[in-house]
Amino acid sequence: MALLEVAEIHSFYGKSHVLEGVSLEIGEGELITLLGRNGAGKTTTLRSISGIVRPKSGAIRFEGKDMIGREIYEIARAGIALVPEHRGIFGLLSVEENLRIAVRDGWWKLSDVYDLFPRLYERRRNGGNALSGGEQQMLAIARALLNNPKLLLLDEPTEGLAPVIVDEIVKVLIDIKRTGMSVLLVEQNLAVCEKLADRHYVLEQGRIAYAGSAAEFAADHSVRDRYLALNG
Amino acid sequence: MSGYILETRDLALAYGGFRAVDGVSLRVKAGTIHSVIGPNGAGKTSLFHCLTGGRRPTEGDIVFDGQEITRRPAHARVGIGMARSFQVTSLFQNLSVRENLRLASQGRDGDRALAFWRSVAAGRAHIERAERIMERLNLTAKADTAAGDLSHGQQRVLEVGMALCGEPKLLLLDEPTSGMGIDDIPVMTHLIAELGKDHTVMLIEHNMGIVMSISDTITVMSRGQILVEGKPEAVRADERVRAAYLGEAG
Amino acid sequence: MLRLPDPKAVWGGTTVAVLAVLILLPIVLPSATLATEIVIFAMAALACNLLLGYGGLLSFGQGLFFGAGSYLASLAMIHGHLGLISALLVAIAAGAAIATAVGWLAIRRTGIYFVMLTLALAQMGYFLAYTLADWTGGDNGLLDVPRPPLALFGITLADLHGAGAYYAFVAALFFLVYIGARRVIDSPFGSTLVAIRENETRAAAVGFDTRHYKMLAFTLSGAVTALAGALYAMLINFVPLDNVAMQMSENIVIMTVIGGTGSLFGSLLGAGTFVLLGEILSAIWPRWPLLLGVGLILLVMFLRGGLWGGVESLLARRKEAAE
Amino acid sequence: MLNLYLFQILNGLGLGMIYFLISVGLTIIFGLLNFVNFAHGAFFMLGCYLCYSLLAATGQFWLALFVGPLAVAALAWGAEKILIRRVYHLPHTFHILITVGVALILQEGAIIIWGPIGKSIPMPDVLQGVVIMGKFAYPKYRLFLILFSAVIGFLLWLLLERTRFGALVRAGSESTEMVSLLGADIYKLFSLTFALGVGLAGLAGVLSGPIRGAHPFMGPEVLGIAFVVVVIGGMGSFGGALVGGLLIGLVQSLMTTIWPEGASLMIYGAMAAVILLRPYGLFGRA
Amino acid sequence: MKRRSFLKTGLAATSMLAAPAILKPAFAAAPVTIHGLKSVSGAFASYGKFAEMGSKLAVEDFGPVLGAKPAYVTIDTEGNAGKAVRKVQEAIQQQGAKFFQGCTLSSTALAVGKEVAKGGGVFMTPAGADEITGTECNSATFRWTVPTYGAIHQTVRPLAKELPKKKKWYTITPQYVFGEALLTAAKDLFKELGIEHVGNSYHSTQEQEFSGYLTNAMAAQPDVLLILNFGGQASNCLRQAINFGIKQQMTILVAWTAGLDWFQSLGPEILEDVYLGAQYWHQVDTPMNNALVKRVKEAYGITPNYPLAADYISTTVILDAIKKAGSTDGKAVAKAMEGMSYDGPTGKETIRAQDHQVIKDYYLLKGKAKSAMKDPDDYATLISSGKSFPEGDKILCKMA
Repeated sequence: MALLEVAEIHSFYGKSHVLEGVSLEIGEGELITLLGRNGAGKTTTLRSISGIVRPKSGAIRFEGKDMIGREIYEIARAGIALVPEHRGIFGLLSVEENLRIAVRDGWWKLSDVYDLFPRLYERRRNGGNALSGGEQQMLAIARALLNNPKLLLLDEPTEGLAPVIVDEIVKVLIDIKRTGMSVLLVEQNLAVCEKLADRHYVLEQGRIAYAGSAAEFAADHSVRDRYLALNG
Repeated sequence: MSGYILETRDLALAYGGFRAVDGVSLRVKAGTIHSVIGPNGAGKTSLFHCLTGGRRPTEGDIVFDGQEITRRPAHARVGIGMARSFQVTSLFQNLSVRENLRLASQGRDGDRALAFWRSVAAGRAHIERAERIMERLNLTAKADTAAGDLSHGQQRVLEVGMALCGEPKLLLLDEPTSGMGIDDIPVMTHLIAELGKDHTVMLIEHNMGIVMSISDTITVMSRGQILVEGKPEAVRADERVRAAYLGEAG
Repeated sequence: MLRLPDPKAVWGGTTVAVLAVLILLPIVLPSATLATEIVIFAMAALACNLLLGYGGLLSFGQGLFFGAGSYLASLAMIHGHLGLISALLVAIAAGAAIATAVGWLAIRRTGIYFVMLTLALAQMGYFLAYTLADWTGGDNGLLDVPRPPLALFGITLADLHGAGAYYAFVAALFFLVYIGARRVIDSPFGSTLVAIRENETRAAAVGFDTRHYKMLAFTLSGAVTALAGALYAMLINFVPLDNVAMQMSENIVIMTVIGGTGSLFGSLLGAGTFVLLGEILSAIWPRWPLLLGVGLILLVMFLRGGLWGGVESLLARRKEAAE
Repeated sequence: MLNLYLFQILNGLGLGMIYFLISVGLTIIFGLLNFVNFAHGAFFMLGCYLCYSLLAATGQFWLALFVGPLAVAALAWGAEKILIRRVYHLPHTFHILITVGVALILQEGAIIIWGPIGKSIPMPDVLQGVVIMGKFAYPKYRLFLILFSAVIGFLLWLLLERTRFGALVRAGSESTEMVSLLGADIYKLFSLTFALGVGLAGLAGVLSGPIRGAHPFMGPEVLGIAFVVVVIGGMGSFGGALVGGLLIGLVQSLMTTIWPEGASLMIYGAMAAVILLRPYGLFGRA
Repeated sequence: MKRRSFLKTGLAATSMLAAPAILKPAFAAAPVTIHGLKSVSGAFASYGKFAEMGSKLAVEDFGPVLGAKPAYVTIDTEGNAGKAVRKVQEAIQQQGAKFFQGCTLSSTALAVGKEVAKGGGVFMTPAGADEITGTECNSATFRWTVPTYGAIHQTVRPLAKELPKKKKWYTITPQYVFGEALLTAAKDLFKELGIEHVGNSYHSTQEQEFSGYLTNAMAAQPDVLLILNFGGQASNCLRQAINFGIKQQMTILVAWTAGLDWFQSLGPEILEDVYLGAQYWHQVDTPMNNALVKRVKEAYGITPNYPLAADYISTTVILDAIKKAGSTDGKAVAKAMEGMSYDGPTGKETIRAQDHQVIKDYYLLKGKAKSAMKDPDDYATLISSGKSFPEGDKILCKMA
């Protein structure tokens, strides 16, 4: 049984119909990427899974339990953590406070995330606002880990970061994957995706336009050209 | 004077210590379609903000049609012939398509629209322009539909149409195909190509593919600076561009 | 919430309805003075609606404009010996000027800070009126406010001393204001104001200097509110300090919302309901403000579009059922 | 003369601490819930009356000090569950209308229960009398009030800065959505914070009781002061409420010696000026 | 559709209007109706409640007038001057109302007086503003309350006599017409009595926090603190003065108290040894007052307070005058009232024709200790009483 099963969800922002029947699956321990052009609905898919946007129809099952209609915090407690695109660092809180409010029982402890991100330990007394973009991203990931989710949703974690930092994040994601955590990654940086993912989905105008394993995707350049339109 | 309708000189925009736009000198030739592309985080959107008046550049200046406009607020750029579209659709959601376009036409009047004693019906020119543009956008059938009820593709078209209503000398389009389906994209590309015949168009895009066929000039940005500028074929062939996109294109 | 412009169907109906209400009010109500009070407050609510319903601007400073209209028209009549029309013009001009100033400051802020700024400025007006007792009578109020006859170029057209005559005059003015407001809403300015409420960024991007539009909304609203204030002073021949108090601002906002924001007829409905409920309930139970409190809560919970919104959704449901 | 000013400063300090207590609840609620509570003054009044009734029934001031705010908080908790939480997502207009409704109910309810005539509340025996300072005397009760408010302020600071609850409240004032995403029950947090904020108004009411007595119509005046303090200090800022409260207290106290008739004009003028020059108050943030 | 939608709008509009038809009051058959202006709801509810009791009882107790029992109608002023004036206009126009009594707020009383005068009626009020029988007087308006001049003279003078050594006085004054009037009267009297006025603190009518003013007072080290505000402000001012231990340092005089209900809200701990000025006191031994106290106990189970007594006697006086005039003509009744003498709760009371001011006693009381109280309403000892009114050219009333 898949850990997460999204079946034919339709989501709206006000009047606009953003997701027009998205279906996808994530298995235990899998790292999946969700690709697609700007505005295709990737972020909305993540927001629908974590309950911020309530799909009008369709089903989202997590460990077999229905998630649609549950409160955001209930979904979080069920074991789904979202690291949003804007990272959501609390500037009024210190780094350590940012981490502490997320702590829930489980495998990941505060010391573990400090081990994973030594830089956060160095800056634990600083305010969240004082961090650089890369540090904020690390903090956001660390915080999500302390929530001890079974499924981690990451929205463009490398966006706007320097290549050195991107490499660092990639290493961390590999480490996280090794712990057996399932990850759904939305990413523009194909190089990153290809290094990490077991499978890929491509989202196109609110629908899944392509699904394939990492190997299939690597082999099929037409998918890239057609949906991601990176090359002329 | 020089045939360039828009020029920026050493334009920079810093957020704190981070320079999103870092010394950009750009020239857009009148009557052309000029695209600015680049990977995410290249500074395209920040540049766009400076050009449209959403942000004040921290350094450098912008000259439009012979006038210095660096510090002009957004609304004051419409009257001199600049118009823009938004990357994230920004319409008057609860108003009809016709009313959206009529308001956009009226915007060209600036403060003359403060006339509270006149009926909107007296603004024939605006109504007619709205109708004309609706026709051109193929939205006439949806004239009385609320903008928010249009399909996403139609909203994107209307988004561009709103900019068109200002009868601009320069049309600034921010990722006009953002969120559009693969099948709708050609419609938009065609529309932009059409517009390029009687307007100067400056296009900000993320994806190279879309701009290749319609652009006269392409500027590639990376890390807040101009990496390469030239004709589509030259840009396509440029190794530095490939390298910049490498992270993404794998 | 928002009506698409369909001028004939929607407005035709309410104009006739407004006219009908204006004619029926003094017949149905026990007195023309009560009817006059309702129509005066309806005028103030209508002006508030222009800001709140069309511009999305919640002003807690309407009492300031109302009070300024009362005081300045009265002072113009008492000390300047001005006639009716000139005094009302003074009120309108003063209301417009003060509102423009308040608007000029207030529109620099948005959201709750905007509300708080209008509140603070209105409170300053209150304490100023209180301090300038030589002119305003301070706490005792400004007494002996005349109600001059309606005269034009020295020719007396009508004596307004009778309650009926004064009602007719006020109702006629209200109707003019209503027609004017309809035109304003239907004007390039009005449509732009709605556009700014809908999406200010886009409105700026298509070329509107949105600050100017908000300010003009204040100016017009202030002018009409001050006119209402002046008419109220002439109704009761007196300007109580209450006219500039925060309570007045609060009441005007409440009337507007009860009636329904974004509907001019709703303002008449809101003012009528508010004044009449007070009138009826205060005669029955001294603790009636408690019922008003309950009413406000119910309104927020179940009737957010106000009374007019309720009527509309009822009509819409009927229509749907019929089809 | 210098002595007089020094004493006025002490006075202003006492006044300022009351203003701080009145305002801090309003500011906490606004910070987390982005909710404007126009019933804040009415809950303050309720605190005064509860102080009166509890004292009349038991004669125990300390009991009143403990039970009164809790009762007010419990009422607020209930009101939040039934009414307030349904309007968070609506525009401020509706926040204002619904809380004006609640305030009217409390005010008229107080008249029904306690009658229209105000009530006097005796000082607790231990705190009766004055401390003599040169040619001035300062009531022991007011000294107690300064100290007690300082202690409450400190405890509140600990609660907000040193506990998980406090961290969540501060985090929630930046983004309630993000707090939910971390698995915190945001509704519970809202209820508790609303109850805490209103409970503080109740506490301020109980404490002010012996100074001001209880009167059904004291709410609006208190609300006005609270708005001024909160706006000047910065809406949502704990430190702002403290500094804003002390500032207004001091200004008001010194104005009584310098230019009393202009005090209110000055205070609202300052409020307008702060919004215009420092939109987020002295300590607020965007 | 167009027609239908209009019909519906029209229907909705009329149904809204149908409801208030019940507002049309049934006309009373009585030839004489007294309209009582009482702040039953709103911010002065504490006053209006007792005032209404007084008027109701007076009408009830009064025998037939012009051949029939008089009627009484309450008009709720809602503590709002505008509403009150409009309701008075309405009563005059719709019901031909002539006789009005009441009003707590000075502003309301002043404006109502003007309306009643225009409508050819008679109005008697216990409101505080001197203008009512001063600069703003008119032929229709009468006032029961002793003016500020009398309140000062009947409190400051006897107290100065009782405490001849206390020569330094400090005043706390609300800054508006009423407060200024009290202060001016006090200053004039200080000069006459050779009292040194060591200082004054003005405050706004919004003020509820008096610590700053009290501090100013302490700094001036007076022998007597004279508090010139009234109502809720006087409560808070006095209460806070007691907190500040001022009672131990100096004598306190509150020149204008609202009377018994005000005492009840403060309690004996605060009032003990404080000197208090009052318009009415239930323990005053006059025949009419003794009867009134008995009657009120019997009817309502309470001791009459100032609003109750004032409105009782004002209502009675109007009814008496109607009887005397034998007509409901406003002018005739007003004429009958001018110069009228009657037994009032303060003893012999006379209505001065020149300015329509009732000439009556004002009292100086002194708060009792709780232990000395013989009954729950026995808050004070009567120190002195007497009549002081502006005379001759001090009377500012120019009756038109």
